[in-house]
Amino acid sequence: MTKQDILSLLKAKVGSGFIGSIEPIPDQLWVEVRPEAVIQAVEILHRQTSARYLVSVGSDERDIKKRFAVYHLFTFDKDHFFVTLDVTADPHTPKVPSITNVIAGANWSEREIRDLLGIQFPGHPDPRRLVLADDWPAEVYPLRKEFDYSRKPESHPEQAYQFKDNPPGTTVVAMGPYFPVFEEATYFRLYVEGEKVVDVDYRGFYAHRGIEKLGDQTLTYNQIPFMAERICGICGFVHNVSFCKLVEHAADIKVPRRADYIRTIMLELERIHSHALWLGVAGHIIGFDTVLMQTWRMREPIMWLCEKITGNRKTYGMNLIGGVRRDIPKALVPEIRTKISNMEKEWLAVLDAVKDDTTLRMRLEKVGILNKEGCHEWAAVGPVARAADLDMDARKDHPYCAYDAVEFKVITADSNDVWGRTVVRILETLESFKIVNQSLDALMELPEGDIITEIRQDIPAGRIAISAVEAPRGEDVHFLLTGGNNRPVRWRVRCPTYPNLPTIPDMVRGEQVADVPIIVGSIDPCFSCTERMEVVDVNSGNIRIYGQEELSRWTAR
Amino acid sequence: MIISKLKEALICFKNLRVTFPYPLKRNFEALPVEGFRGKLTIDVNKCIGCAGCANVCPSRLIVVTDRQAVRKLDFYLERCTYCGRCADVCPEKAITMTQEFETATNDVHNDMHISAEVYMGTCQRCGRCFETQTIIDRMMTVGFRN
Amino acid sequence: MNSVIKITGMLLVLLFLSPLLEGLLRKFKALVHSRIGPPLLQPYWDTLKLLGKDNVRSVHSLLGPLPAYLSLAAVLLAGLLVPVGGTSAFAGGDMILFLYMIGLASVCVMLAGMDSGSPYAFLGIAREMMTSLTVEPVLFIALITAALKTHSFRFSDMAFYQQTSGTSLSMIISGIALLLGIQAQLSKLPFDIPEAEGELMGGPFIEISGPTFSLYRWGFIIKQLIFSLILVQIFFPWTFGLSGLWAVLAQIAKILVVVLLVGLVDVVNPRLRIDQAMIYYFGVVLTALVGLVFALVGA
Amino acid sequence: MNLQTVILFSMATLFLGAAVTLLMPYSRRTIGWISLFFQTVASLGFLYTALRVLARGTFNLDKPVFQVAGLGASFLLKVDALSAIFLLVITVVSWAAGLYSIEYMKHYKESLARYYPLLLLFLLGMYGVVVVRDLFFFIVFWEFMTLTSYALVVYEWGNRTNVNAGFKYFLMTHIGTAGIIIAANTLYHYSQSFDFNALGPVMGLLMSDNPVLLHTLLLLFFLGFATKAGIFPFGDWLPDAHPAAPSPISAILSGVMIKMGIYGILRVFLGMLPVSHFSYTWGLILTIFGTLSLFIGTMTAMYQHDAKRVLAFHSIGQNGYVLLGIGAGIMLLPISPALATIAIIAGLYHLINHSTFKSLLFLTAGSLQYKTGTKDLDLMGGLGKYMPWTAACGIIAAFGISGIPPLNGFVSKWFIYHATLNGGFAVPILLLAGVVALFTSLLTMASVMVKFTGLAFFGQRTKANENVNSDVPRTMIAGQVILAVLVVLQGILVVWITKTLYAGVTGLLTPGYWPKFSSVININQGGLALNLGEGPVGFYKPLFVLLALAVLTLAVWVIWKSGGSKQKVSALWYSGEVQSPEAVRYYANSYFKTFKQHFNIRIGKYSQEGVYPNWKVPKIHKSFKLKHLLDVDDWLYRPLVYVGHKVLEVFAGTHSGFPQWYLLWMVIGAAVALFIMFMVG
Repeated sequence: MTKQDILSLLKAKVGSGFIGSIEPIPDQLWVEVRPEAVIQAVEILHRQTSARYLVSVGSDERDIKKRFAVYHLFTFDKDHFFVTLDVTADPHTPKVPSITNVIAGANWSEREIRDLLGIQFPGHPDPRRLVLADDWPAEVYPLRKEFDYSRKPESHPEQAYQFKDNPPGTTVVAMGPYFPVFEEATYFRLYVEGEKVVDVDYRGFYAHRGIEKLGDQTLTYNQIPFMAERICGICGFVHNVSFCKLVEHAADIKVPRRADYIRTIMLELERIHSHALWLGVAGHIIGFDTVLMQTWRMREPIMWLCEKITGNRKTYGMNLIGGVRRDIPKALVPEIRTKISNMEKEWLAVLDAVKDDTTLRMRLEKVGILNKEGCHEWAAVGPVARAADLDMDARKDHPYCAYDAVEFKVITADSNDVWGRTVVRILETLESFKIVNQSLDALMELPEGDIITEIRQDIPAGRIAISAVEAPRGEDVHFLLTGGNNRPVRWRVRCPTYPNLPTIPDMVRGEQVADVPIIVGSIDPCFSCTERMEVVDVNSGNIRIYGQEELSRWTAR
Repeated sequence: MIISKLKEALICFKNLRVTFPYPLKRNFEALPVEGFRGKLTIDVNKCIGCAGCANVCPSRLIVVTDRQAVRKLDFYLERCTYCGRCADVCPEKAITMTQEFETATNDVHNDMHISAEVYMGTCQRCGRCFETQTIIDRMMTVGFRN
Repeated sequence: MNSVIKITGMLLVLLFLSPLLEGLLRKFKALVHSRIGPPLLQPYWDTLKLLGKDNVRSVHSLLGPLPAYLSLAAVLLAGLLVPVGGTSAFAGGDMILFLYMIGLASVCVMLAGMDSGSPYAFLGIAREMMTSLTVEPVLFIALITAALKTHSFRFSDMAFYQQTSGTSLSMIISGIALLLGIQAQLSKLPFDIPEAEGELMGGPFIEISGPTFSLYRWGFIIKQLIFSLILVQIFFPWTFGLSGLWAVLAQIAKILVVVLLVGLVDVVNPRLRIDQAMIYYFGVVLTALVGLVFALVGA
Repeated sequence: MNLQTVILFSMATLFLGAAVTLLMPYSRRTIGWISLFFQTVASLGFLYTALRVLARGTFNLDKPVFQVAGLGASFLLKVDALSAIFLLVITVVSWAAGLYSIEYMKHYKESLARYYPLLLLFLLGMYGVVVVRDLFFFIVFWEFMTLTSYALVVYEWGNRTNVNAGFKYFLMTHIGTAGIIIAANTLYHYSQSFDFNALGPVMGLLMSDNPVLLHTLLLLFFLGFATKAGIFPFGDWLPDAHPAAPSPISAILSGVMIKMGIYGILRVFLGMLPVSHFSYTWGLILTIFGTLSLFIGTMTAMYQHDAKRVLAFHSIGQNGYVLLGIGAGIMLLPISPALATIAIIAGLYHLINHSTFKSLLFLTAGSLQYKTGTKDLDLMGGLGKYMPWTAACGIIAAFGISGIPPLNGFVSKWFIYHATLNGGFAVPILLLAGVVALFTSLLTMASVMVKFTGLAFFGQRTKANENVNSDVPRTMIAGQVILAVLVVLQGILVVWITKTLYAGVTGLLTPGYWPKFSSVININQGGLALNLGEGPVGFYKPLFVLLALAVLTLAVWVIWKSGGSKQKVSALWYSGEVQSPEAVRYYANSYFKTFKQHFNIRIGKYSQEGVYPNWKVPKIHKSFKLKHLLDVDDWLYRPLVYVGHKVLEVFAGTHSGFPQWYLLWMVIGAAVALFIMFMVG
């Protein structure tokens, strides 16, 4: 399906609701529709074409265009382009019809836009608060431009979150906000009958950091990569690359080929250690600590390798707009190769051992089922979707860095369960070894030193870009609307956990309590990625430090 | 099943132990590699007070205050992300990233705080500091640096 | 007088030697994890440390640490019934009393869980009870098999049986079933479902801390010794023709083997779900029953 | 004093008490005490009788008190050690229940004059059953007991479920009783006497002459008594009737009345039936039904969430234990008298234990109902803090029923295991029964210990129980404490009880058949050692165990204390959020759900939860005419209930102040029974 087909289809079906379209950069189609027609347009895209919903972005454009805007982002994976539905909302009483009834996956996006920008979505099936804290005052919208990033509104405890009522005869088993196997704060409220989970309610967004707001209001283009890297501790480089690609796209900056390869190597090293980490954590969740210890032992040389290449184990700080900061010297390549091949050997041994492990399979098989249709409905990504036999991988579908030049397979499984996700991850790691080796080959041929294109002039305002980068957990989508002052007007991060997390209730319902942690674990949730929004007072420097006495007093209480 | 368990056991036993009783005994192979970005230091003698570092720092931890002819650079390192951008952009290479990584402390405010004072010329009109013009001037003011 | 010395000695062994076994087990687990692991004496330090900590209990608690006292006392009493060197220190080692003492210990755990009023604890005790329901039969069927062969319900007699009348198929089958059952009796890994720190954060023990918790932990550690002793003394009592001190060493070596086997299974398995564990244990119960049937036909 | 006088005087006292209380329907405050006074006098009389018999030997009246010439029945009294044991059981449990009733019954709206007279007559019926030697009067008292207890079960006649439950009880036990009457008359046909002593030889005669008839008669007896004893599957009335009755009555029903079925079985199968292969066969049948009953009853209790229904199913289960012990004993009689002694002692021991701990549990459930106004365990929680005495008694009873040493349940179960497992060397099926019994003991623990006490006493107080701030009135506590003390004492005074039970058992057969007490059970240091000829097979020394547990607990306490830790109290941890007690409540249905799933029956389309049959007629399409025929509920049960209810309304509803009508009705009932007997005879 070409962009032209889409346009004609939309024009024909939507009719007068269709306003116009542009193609800002080659892989994008930008369609503006009237608010009344948005449900129809989304229905056509979602049901009649191969489009996959990505995310909805709200944007406060009252300064520029006297409007609030809502963008519904779609991707055509096999045709390698993005489609954006641009809907205008009134600047005074912003209101856009909800598309959640058409695409379940839009649930969170719309609630988030409502919370942060105050755009209402009439017809939303679950209009509870999503992002804002429990005591955040009503009608204070932190992502609007007039809201200063360091403002701290007073507490309004009456806004407390309303959970669902217990279904009769069920007990609440609270998994969270602080729960041992979830490394971050998240709250799954399980309604349990015996051991069976009858229903589940979710409350998240406990750890808001206001990263997007900072990106919009205080940081500059070349500072944001370092901030983006800190969205997530594990797939930081992905966010980093994603943002850099975004700006490079928008400003049409050509990145040196060597930098592309270096980025590819780092991305794949990150995938390797992330999957190793995940396997360990998954083992730990089901009480198999040996897996944790052993995979993390295997992971360690990779971490050292990363430190050797970039200067840090994690949060490499490698990327700048236009290229990378450090080169991989040719002398280092053999060492990388040995480390990688050692790890590959051990990884094959792990695969060999794990694949027939009955007890492990008993815990992982037929648990947390999410099939193809469910994935499409919730717009699930990454190993979750690939385990449901959906062939999607941003590396193939929207090639970036050097992925157009390396060969690899997209691993899929058709078991729809946690075991499938495990297998996909393990096999994917093997593909990553291949990619690293190919990239190293290419690196040996390219001249050393040519790793960055300096930005000579300002990034022009009003440019639009979408970038999709395949993180270990799935596809990471960044959206950018450039602005003046050397910073974006709107920078939206949709990490892979964001669409995957809302699928948990579907996966968990009817399973046993014991399965819940591993099901949640199976999407490799990254709550910090998801909860990048919200404002905290980062700039006051007023950090409270607990002395040892104070700490022991707290802990002994 | 038994076979796969044995394989797992084999993976486990092959490596015996790899951990160290860390603070008591150090693994000397596992010290930071060359190029590691640890806690930063500033060589006050090289610093020309251009404040480029403060400009690029993503976490805004470098606070520049001017008091007449003295420019004070405060590095509140408890917020440092070890990106090393300051060291990159420093024209005089006054900032370097050391290999020091054991920075846990009970007194973050004092232990993770570097303060550098640079004597600079003062603009008579706006009262702000600026770098003294010539190398001679810099040599003359060396005594004021601490 | 003799029996007083014996009882005191046994108590001392149970209380102060069993943590050593736990220490060894933890070292072994660490080896599998490629870790250094805690020092051998860590269980002692842990106990001492916990005894000195503040005792925090839930506001809903009625019984306080009472179940903990009773639990450890029951385990100790059960330990006194266990044959060492062929004889029991206390009361002739009546098997049924032993079963009920082990039962009492787990009842106390459940009482403590209910006492706390935490939903995690209630889920945990329901699991604990379900585990007991499927695992205790293994224990008592195995012991009944032994009783059937021995024609006595005294551990002292059972311990001598195989040494005097040679081994038999039924005893070996029961011994294996018991070995499989020990895993859950000791809350070791594929079957530490009631505590399941990943799901229930300790189940019945969630609201129990400090010295009270140390008593339960100690109880588990002592149980480890008790069950390996039962297994080694009654079902695999041979000393390979050794005698005197060497025989004692052989017994100790066998206990170590049992504990390490349990530890090995513990480290190479994930925690099972309660339904899977129960199906597994139905299988083990059947195995034990097969042993019983063999014993009935005289094998 | 002549024992005959004592017995008759006590019976008369009860009768008089019934009459007195009947005449004071409006004095709600004093009626209970007056009733208790009469009950106490009668109880003292029977207590004296029982203790004297136990001390001096059987009291046997050769000359009948009076005779019914036309029927060949003579009112013969005989109190042997077995009767004395039952007398003790009735006396103690009913007295505790009577004391408990005084306050408890006040919370009913119905007239108390419909309660106390019936209670006293009910006791009269039970006392009568155990002291007569004549099968005719045995049946008369039996019927008296049944009718009065029926009236007590439907005490809350305004509640339709109770009336239905009562009717089911009425119908089922009368079918059972009819069997007994037929059997009795058939035996009379041969012996021309209803005297117990005369019936034994007749059975011996029939054994060779007409074994089929004897088997039939024994079957009828068995059905009659098993129905009363609540043995699965004949005791289906029990789970409905027990919860329907007021709690003290439930306690007496479960603690005493269903034991009368066991008494009958003992009298017939042990006292009359000569030791032979018949003993073996019927012992086996009793064992099988006992085992079935104990497993299925206890298993089904796990599915209940009504406090008294849980306990009612446990009555089925625990009576199964009793029957298992007795059945195993009867079965082993021809094989090994020593083992048989142990087995029967085991059964009887469990019988007296069950009468205390189960009555206590029912009283506890009654206290909960009294305070919370509901029997539903799902609506209770955290009451232990506010009702400490009740909770303590409830937990002691739960420990007792779970067989936790050194309480009484352990001793009897210990006996049962030793009897069945040792018996298993000879008869393998006993081994299976023993294994099932051991397993069921765990099930008991699961549903009483964990579920009943866990839901009611532990955890957090729910909103439904917010008004419960204090324990029940003192007399109710006293009633519970008496039984709780007995639960403990029965676990400790094992030697005395075992000896008494031995005496009770040995009275039933020709002297000299039983092995000497000292050759079966060695007594040393206040404990027991079983001896089957090859040296002791098992020890139980309750004092030692108690002492050891106490010393060890003390030692552990010293260890616990040695750290010198501070005591602190903290709120519950819900992973960081605050939860309401209702939200986090773990419901009865949730307990052991995974385990219970394995016992769900599924045959083709038919499926049901649990092992207890529902007795439901499958739904048939309306046009199908057979449907009406098959739906017994529709054409027999409901109309009868309706009629019964109407009758009740006529008798009780319009004359609620004058329940003398009831008495009349009962007399009519008795007359009808007599008439039937006469006709058949």
